[in-house]
Amino acid sequence: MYRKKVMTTLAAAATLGMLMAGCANQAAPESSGSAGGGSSKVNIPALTSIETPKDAVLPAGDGKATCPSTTTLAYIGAETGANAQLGINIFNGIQLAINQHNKSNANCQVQFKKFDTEGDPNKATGPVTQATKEANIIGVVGLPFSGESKATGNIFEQQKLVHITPAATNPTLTDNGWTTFFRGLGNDAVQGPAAAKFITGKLGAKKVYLVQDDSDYGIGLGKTTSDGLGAALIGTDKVTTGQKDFSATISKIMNAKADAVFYSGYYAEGAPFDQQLVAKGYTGTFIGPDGLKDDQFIKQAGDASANAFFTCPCIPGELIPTFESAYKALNNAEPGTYSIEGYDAATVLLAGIDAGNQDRSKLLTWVKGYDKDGLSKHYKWNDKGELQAPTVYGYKVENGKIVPIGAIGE
Amino acid sequence: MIPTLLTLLPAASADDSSWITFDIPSLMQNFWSATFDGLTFGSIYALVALGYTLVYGVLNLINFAHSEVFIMGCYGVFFTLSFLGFGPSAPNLSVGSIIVNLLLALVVAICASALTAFLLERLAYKPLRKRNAPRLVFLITAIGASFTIQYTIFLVRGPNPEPALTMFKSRPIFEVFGTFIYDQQLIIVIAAVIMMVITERFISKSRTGRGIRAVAQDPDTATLMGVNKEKIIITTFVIGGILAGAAALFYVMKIPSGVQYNGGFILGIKAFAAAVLGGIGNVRGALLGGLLLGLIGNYGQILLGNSQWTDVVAFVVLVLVLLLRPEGILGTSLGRSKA
Amino acid sequence: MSMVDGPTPLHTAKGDQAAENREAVGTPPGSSAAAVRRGWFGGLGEKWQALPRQKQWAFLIIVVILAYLLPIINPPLISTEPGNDFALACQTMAVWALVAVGLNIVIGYAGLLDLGYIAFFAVGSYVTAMLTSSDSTFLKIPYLWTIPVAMAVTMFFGVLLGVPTLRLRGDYLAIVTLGFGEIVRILATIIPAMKGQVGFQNVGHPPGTDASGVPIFANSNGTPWYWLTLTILIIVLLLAGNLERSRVGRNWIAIREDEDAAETMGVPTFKYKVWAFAIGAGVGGLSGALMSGQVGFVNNQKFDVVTSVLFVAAVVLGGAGNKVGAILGGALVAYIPLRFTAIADYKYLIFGLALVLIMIYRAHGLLAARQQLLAYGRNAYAAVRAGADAKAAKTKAEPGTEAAS
Amino acid sequence: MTESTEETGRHAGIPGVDTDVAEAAAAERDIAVKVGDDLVEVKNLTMKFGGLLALDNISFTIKRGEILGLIGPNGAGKTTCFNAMTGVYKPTGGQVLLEGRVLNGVKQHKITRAGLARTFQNIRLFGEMTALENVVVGLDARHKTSVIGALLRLPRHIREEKSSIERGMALLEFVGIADQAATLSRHLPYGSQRRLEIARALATDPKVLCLDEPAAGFNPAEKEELMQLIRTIRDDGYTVLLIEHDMKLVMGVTDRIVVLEFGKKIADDVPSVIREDPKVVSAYLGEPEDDFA
Repeated sequence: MYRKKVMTTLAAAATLGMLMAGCANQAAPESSGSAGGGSSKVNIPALTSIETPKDAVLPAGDGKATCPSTTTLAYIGAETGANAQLGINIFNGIQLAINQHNKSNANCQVQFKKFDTEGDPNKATGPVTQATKEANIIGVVGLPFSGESKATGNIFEQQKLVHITPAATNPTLTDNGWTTFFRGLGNDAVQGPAAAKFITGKLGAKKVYLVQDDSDYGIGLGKTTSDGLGAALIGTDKVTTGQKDFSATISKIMNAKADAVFYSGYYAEGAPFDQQLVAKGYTGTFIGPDGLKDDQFIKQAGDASANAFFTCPCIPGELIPTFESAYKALNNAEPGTYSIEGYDAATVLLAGIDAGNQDRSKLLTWVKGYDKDGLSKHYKWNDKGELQAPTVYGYKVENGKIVPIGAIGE
Repeated sequence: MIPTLLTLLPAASADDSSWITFDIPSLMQNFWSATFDGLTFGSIYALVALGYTLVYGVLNLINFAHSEVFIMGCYGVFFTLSFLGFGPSAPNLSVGSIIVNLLLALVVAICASALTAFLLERLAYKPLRKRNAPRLVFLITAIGASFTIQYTIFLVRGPNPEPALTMFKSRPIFEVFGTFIYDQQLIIVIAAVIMMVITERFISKSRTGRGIRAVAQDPDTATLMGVNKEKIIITTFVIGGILAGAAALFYVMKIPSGVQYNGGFILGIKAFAAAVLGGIGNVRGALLGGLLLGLIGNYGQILLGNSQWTDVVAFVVLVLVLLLRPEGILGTSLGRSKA
Repeated sequence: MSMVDGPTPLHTAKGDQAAENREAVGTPPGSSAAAVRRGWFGGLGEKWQALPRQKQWAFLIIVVILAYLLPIINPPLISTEPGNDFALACQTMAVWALVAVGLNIVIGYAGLLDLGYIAFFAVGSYVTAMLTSSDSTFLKIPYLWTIPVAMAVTMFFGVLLGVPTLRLRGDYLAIVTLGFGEIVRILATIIPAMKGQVGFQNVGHPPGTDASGVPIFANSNGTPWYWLTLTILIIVLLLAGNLERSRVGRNWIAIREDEDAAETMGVPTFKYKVWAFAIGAGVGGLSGALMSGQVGFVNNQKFDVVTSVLFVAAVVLGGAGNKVGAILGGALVAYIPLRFTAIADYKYLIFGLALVLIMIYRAHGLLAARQQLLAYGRNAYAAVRAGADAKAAKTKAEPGTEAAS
Repeated sequence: MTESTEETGRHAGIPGVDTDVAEAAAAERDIAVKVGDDLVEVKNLTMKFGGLLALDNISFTIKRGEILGLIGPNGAGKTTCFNAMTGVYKPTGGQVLLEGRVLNGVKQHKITRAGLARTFQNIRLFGEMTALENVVVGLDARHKTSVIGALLRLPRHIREEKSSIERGMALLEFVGIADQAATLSRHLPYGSQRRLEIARALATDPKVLCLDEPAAGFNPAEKEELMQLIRTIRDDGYTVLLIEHDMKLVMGVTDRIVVLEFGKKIADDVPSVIREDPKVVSAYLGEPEDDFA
């Protein structure tokens, strides 16, 4: 046994040594030449702070609100399972809003309940039905994913319970005629064209390769982005959730000499994809949507992430110092993707409660007529439940951090 | 009802008729890079497949938990490298110190994998063997063990992959057929092949290897002839673990962010498919099957236009091969083959 | 099987192992030696068998009535509320029980390890969705009609998968079914008509609306769905019982116990394996159709291998080979994460560990009961036992004469 | 049926065998066929495993109504011959015919239904089934209930189920283990397991019953009982092929013996001639007559 191990180790050592010595001797061709377009590192300066709307509505309100102690808001969405992180980002944001509200409004202690769907449409009907049955729950933040939202939207509708999704971006969600569904961010139809404009405009890319995953989000966004890219789009590929090896896709991209790659999906695949792309000598830019904009992307893509840009119909909450520090104090973590959406959505509902809308139908009417600034954006919905004129922001990676570079796509 | 449905099918799919397309120019253009990449990943499959094949040869058991033996090796690599201070950027080290560091990671990975394999055998399979449980019981236990390990890791390390650690910056070293070959690819393929050759020699020449073959061929006779069956079984598991540990190092080298609780599961299934493809129980078959599976997947996805096809193609080829050659390409039997 | 092995001798390895297994004390799943059968529910099965027929029926009727009333009683400690609506939880449990009963035919009876059972569940779901959803371009038929169609289509897929693979050695089946489970999910992504993760909304449901115009079978209204599923579950159980106590069941168990010997005894093993696969698939499709009808939305999420392994866990937990055990196992695997939402993250660990521990310490699951394989065996066995007693008495009385009688 | 009444007398006194029961068990067959025409013909049967020639051009016949012994030293190819005949192996060359019908390439279960039933040297019962159920599996070979028929409990299913209980019990009684009908076969004592194997094979209503070392592990008294049983089976009109190690048993019960050595047939004659055949004697030289007995 022992002898074998030694032999194995020796063999591996010999091989490694041989090869490493070999390549060290060579004047390593740094630019492998196969990536066309040149290293078009567009230098867009990072924003260090953004203008927070002066009269943004904050959860604390005026501190004079009164409401029954049974008043409850709920979060319904993933708390466990593979999609848990997204859910945690969101309900931590909600929790922060509710804590701030309750702290300053001694006479209105709003309760907070969480229901776990694991992000699974098959599981979602149970918790949603349960939540709609509880009369004290008058407003809901959720559900984060498009699939589960599709499966349960009609239940909210039947029970006339208002819910604001902080993350579901499938455009068709608002085509169901549901009067209780409100989307707290721009949908894929907003982000896609903006991303396309950003890539071909500010980033100056001429040959864009689009890779999408198999998620509802990735497919929807891939479609609207490729429509926006027009002639600049030189090729597409599709990958699956859970895929780890992207070498075939990468060789197609390298042979196509793309100078920008747009990845329409989540960081779990996007990060190793970018990492492998750069390891194969790709020198162009890598652009992803809000599904990629997470610290996990940088952790998993390593150094390769330096070439990455992100688009997001969300405001950089981490740049709003009050929000960032409060969030950190509460959750011992930086705000993540959709944290501020959760916070703002909860704020809309809390403001309604403070204004005396303390049953389901009144709160629904309140949200319908809402027209105020939130911390991240202006909230006013059209009759389908879409935000009017949401802003898409651009981000980039600088020194291992995601930093905003301002609004894009206008 | 059914005829009505069938007549409707073309109409239904008319608007999206082109879900299968054959992009031959793309395959021609990317053929060599797909080949080199396929061989690289195929070598990793092959190393893992060897673990399946050896255990199957000796125990007639599909050790579903071998994927977890592998992933524990990956964690071994990860923890060693992060302990040694590797980070997201390639370290600026001399070639010599990189080699030392990698060897250290290799040793830890091999230990982690071999220990996992050892414990798995002792805790899960041995009790079953003692009471001569039927095959189905072994299989279900193996699946249960695989889940147990995966979700223990999940609870300890969370759902996200570990941060990527770069061992060295991969560089192209020469060009063949207009395609660059990277040092990383060469290291993985050559090292994997060397390890497999050593394994083959070990099994065909050494005393322990003869014991393994004897047990594979006929456990009872082997026992009568003085072979310590229990010792052979545990040795087989440990050898499988060692190879999986080595595979883990190469895997993390290639996919730094692949260290995740369920990162081994699908890879394990594919490695097992590779073993079956080549002929389970056959050491050379594992190598052949692994390389073939790597190539087929890559060619398939390029030909069919997107990488979602990879697993479909690999699976269909596996079924076709099994239909034509139920024993796999090189035939089964660890005991009878030369290796 | 030997047919494809050509002139290669099957002997030693397989034959001897089978021989070993037979003589060994080891117990296959779903089967249990009487000697080691006593466990947590010690002797329950035997006591049950000893009851007179009328009492059995009376007891069963009470159990069935209680089962129907379950969502209405909503027992405090058992209820999954406040985390999950209890009526819907009951529906989920019933669907899982149905899945387990179907998979039990494949694993428990015929001894075929199907790790891709989720694929049949998925096919059933998709058939229903594509024939009823407004998002689908297929023709539309009423929901209730999709149930037989879903079963027929999944049975067709079962045969399609079974015919090439069931000729292979038993172990390969596990890997091929595992692959098949993944393929169905991936094809749902690739084939545009199946809409991938975008999925199908407004999947149909049985007709009828209440006074306020809300459908009786709304996706939030668990009770009618549960009653529908429970009724179907009972019918499936009765039919599965018919199969068990027939030539079909005996042939399946014979295949599970010793496939070569079964073939030699004139059992067309391949044909019966395909039947087991097809019938199992049909029940899988049925449960998929029921699940998708209730949820009202179908996409490719969650038709994954991991869920498939939970299905296997459900069967094994309850006691493979035992219908009642399968129901218990299926219901438990669905119930535990719904009831104890705090441990949802632990469920895979719990069930994985349960698989290992059950296989090591209690291979026959929670409820151990042997299959009844003869439709009219009851009286015969009673006669045998009576006869044996009488004989013993007789032998005692006049030793030596017995042989000549 | 008329002949069977004449036979009845011969059964009397056989331990554990009830003649009426034997008739019930074999209700639908001609009982007591005279030894006569060739029932099974084995023509030039050859079997190669890789480079090993296990059977070399073996030819013999089994005549209707006889008990044919197939003997030979260890490794002579007896069981291989058996397996090649019953479809477990595909012969490399040669033919096996049952009543003129070629069995080569016919699936095992069809060979069984054609009338060639066997037992196993190493008992292979369905351990988790009761003795009765084991026998009923054999009876099922003649049943015609379809899956649909069983599912819906159609009349044929009910008829067959009822008759199989009766016939199954009768068969168990025939081999003398009826009192253990409700016992799981894995819990049966060794001797009963051997008998159950025979009952299960008989249940398939074979024309030829092939017994592979049925006396292995038996003591002399048990062997004697077994010989009686085999005779009774033959007297009921079954043709028997008996593979056996124990020369005494073979000599005592068979009508004719085929001797194999190293895959070749070296003798084929009545027991008294075989006993004296120098080739057979030399083949068995050094091997005790009663090995494993």
